[in-house]
Amino acid sequence: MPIYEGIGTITDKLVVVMDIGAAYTKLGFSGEFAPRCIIKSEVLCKESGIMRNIRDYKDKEDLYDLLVDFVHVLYFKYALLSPKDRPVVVVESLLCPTIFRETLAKVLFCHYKVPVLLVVPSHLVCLATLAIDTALVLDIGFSEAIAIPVCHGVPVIHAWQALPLASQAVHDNLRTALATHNTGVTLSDWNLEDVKVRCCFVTPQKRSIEFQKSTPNLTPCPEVKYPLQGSNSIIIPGKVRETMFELFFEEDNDHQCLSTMILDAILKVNVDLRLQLAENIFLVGGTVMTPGFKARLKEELYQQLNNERYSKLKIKTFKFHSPPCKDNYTAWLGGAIYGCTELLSMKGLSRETYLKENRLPDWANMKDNLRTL
Amino acid sequence: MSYIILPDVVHYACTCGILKPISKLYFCRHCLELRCGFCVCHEADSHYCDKCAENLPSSEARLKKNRCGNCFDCPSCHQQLSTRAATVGPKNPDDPKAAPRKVFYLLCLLCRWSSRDVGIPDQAAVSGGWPERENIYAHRLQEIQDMYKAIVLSDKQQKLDKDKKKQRRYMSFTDRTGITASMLRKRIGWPDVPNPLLKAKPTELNNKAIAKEEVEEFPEDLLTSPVNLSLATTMEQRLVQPEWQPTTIDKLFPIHKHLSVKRSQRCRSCEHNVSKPEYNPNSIKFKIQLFAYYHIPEVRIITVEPLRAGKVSELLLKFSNPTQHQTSITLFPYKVDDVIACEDNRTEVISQSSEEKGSGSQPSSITHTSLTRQPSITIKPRPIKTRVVADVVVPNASFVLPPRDDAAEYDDSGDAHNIQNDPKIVVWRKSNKAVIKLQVTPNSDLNIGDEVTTAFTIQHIYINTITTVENKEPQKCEHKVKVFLTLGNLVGGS
Amino acid sequence: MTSENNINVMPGAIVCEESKLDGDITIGSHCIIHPAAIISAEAGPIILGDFCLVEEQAKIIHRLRPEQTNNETTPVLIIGSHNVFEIGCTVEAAKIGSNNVFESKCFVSNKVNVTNGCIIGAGCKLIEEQTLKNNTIVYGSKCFQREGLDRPVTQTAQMDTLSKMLPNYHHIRRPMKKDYLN
Amino acid sequence: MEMQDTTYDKSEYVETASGNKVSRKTVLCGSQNIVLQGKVIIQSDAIIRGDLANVRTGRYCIISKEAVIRPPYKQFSKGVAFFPMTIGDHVYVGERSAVSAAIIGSYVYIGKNVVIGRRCVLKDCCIIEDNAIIAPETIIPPFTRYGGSPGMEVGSVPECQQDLMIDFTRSYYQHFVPARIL
Repeated sequence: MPIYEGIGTITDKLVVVMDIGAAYTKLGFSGEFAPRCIIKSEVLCKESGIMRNIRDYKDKEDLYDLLVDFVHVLYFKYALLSPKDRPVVVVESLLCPTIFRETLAKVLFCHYKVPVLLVVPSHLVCLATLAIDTALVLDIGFSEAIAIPVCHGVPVIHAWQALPLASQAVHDNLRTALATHNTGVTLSDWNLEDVKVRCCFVTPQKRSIEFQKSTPNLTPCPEVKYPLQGSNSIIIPGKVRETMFELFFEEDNDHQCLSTMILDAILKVNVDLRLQLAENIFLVGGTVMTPGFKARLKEELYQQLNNERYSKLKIKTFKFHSPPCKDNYTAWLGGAIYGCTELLSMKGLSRETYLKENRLPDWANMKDNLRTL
Repeated sequence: MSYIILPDVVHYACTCGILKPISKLYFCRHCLELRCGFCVCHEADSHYCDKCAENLPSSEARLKKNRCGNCFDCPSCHQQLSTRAATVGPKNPDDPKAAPRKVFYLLCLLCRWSSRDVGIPDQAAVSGGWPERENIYAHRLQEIQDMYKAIVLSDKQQKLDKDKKKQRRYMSFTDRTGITASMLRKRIGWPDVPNPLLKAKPTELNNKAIAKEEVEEFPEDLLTSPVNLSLATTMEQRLVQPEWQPTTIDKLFPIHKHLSVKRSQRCRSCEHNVSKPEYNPNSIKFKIQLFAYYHIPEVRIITVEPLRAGKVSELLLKFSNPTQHQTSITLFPYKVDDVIACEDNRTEVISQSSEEKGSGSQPSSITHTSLTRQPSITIKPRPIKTRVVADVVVPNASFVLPPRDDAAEYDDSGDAHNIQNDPKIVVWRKSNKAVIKLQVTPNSDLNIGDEVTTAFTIQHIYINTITTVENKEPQKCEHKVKVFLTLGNLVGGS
Repeated sequence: MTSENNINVMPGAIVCEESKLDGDITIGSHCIIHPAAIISAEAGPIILGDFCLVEEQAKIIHRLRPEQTNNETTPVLIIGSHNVFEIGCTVEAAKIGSNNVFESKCFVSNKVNVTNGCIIGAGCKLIEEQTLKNNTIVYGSKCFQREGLDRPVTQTAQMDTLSKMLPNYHHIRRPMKKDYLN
Repeated sequence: MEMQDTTYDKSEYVETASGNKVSRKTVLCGSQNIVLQGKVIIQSDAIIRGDLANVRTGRYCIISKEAVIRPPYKQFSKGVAFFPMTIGDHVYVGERSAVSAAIIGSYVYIGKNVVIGRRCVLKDCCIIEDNAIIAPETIIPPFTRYGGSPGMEVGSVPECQQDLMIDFTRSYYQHFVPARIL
């Protein structure tokens, strides 16, 4: 270590905060108000030379290798420090697969010799950005949307709702829609995301209803000519631009969609907390940044109240929080706020303990719950 | 010369079980084992800027958030921005003597984005003083952060107090130093002196965010106005500025160039460096360079006869000795169960090294015993998965490779070394290189087009020149390494 | 089509002998054609405007589009002034305005109309039928397009220097005499 | 894999006293301004623009077919100047690459069909992948691997790159032999 480390103005300890999402990873340091970088959660596969998403692992060993490479990039390309010097805060979903969190811990502790690790649940830490402790958090990321109510700083796990209604579903939807309009053109994942980001939006409810009719009485928004690498281009019809996100609001066979997720989650908590949750709805995740999304979700929620299922909720108004940051890194920011508190020294898992126990505490594990009871 | 353009066909098995070309391996002289990028410990050495090649002390790098103060990247295409000069009329146009002023702006030479595109005023100095942007929520977030710090601290304090109480349940209120002030205060019912950090004593969250009924309205103009793709930013353009994530190109601002870091590599078993670069960012020299390429004999395939299942093909291999010492090479057939033997070997090495440290022969860095024991937990050599599908007949005799002689590269005359060659094995030799003829037989159950891989173990004499307290003289040791050759595809059946 | 070469070089232009000019070509005044540049008027005459700079290995080809091949009249490819064709670019565009820059190794097919002030970035391949708006900048392998604030700066200063330097090293194709023009 | 022989037509190449092998089919403009330090190979149809400014290469450089080495220019308020270009030792420039860098260090590998923009600085021991487009004035630090369009850092280079390149260019030179006349 260079000698000037730790002398002078910098006495605060630097803690690495990472939120490894299904599509994008947010990396930064505690005490800062935005991540240093938001990068794709993928690494270059040395054998094949193609980028591989770290969630597309074959088995535990494969995941271990992917994570070793990925964490290496995080540290030596972005964080620019030696992993063994710094504690780490990992923000992760409560529904994160055990194999993933266990392997990540193994990579950090065994391969990178991280001294202390604190794993915080994303739905809970989000609220730190608002300084509140009760809200209904709906996280719409890449692979799924997860709603979990948090009451007085405790996630009500039994009320969780999850549906695969997120970016990936939109991409698949878009791929099929564009294939029917432009035959013979296959779009790369990059193009799909780009079309979604630059051309598509969530249309208001009344237009959506109109679109569902056999002869819609409206003019769709203007179509877009989207060039593909200068060699050819595709037409993105106005209807496609407007309706790609409709699947979020269409009830599936079990009558579930985004709006019902929120209401079902509210239904599952104690009666006296329901109104409070409805007035503290917190939307996080990259997908909620889509133009028109929040307005539409609000319309849909009020619409659902007419439904018999939810009339007993007696909800009059829904209120939404807007975080002091961009929606796609809210969870990371929460982690960064937690990371600069003493929580790290109180609840953090040290390397010695990990090597002794060889496991990570988990809410789903009785062993860990006994301790808190 | 496969390492730059051609596919790698010769792989060496690293101690950790991963196969790599020799150019990507290290050789730890202290453990006498191969190491690779996967099984060494990487450390960040020094921060520098790619563009201006300026070194920054790590504290300054940290202060500047790992970004260079002077260099910028293009927010549109992420290339390096250049500073361009322009002359404008003098400040006072009425004064005929006033010289025209020079002003500077930033320009990307790839996509021609310029700081003028987004209305950043031209600067009078080359280095800029370019306007910096603030996170608009910084104040609010600082408040929240301080609050959480205080809350957690008070939690901790309470817990500590509780623990103390528990401990002292059966303790006397007076100890050797008498009643502490804090205890005394408590006893007489006065409030405890608060920790200055806990002044606010927030037991409940104050300053809460208020939820609103209104959300972002639907932007009606989306429905009518045509989309101009060149005005909307891409995901990449948004995410390089996480705090702002601009959606339109008129909000793209120049990005301070991200720094790079020089890395040194450390052997996990003995904690010695295997690679340490020089401090100067432009230097390509190393303070420590234990690359396998400089220590382990290199094997190259010269030719192989067309491979047929079950038939013998002739294989010509070139061996070269990169060291300054003569070496002798012996080949052994490859055995799968070698892995286990190798593992035993390795653990021995570790226990030896920890003994050494225990006896204090190595006064440097590590005295902590847990550190020396850790490697056995962290790196378990993994079994080599590559399937060997061809047999190689290895010669029984060993052959000698003379030391590398840089001067000989310029000398076209014959060899000075008088080495007795076994013509059955060595077909050609020059300076530190020798060509060996081997017989290879692909397995008879292979199909046409299958890739044929063979393997053998090389044992070479390594002269270790590092001197330890016990050994002042260079030590001779035998080192074994498994080599895998990808010979090409099967062209015919048996 | 023209089988013999008919090259007209206007006064002030510097055309290196080592360039390869085929067909009916008129080169405007103050143009600079570097050695090993290729201008091929295979489908009809090419008229290169004034102050054009054609670097080595650049290819300007007048190529007919399939639907035009049966036409009796051979259209003339008129290239505006102040265009820069950098090393190794291949330009077959049907129409080229003024003040454009074709950077190294770009490819512009005959279905593309290039207006004024455009920059086709290095290595970009424009194949699809399109008209580039004024001051369009094309860059990167994905051929992103953006609109420039201004047209690219003219290279007259460079051409001044070149017109002094090149005659010292190269054989220059002699321009037409002024009186012949009159 | 050991390098295979590259054969050439003996009548096409000139071998100088210092071991340079230069094809007669190249375009070496202003040859008095070109310095080749020895054991340099310049293959057919390569272009070196010594007429614009001095070009100086180190030992064991390989300039492949159709590559263009062109000193960069810079525009000043008073006109344009061409800058001399220096290339270090053991540098390989792939086929059809256009190089307009100001400085190329030693042990640099430049792939095929690459564009190196004006006034780039390539430090020692870097690799430019095939088809990469490097924007003008880019500085490429040691031990980095650049690729793509626009060129970005895509990886790192083995630490023993120096010796790999020495070995590569030397064996290339040794295996660059005249074709045997049958």
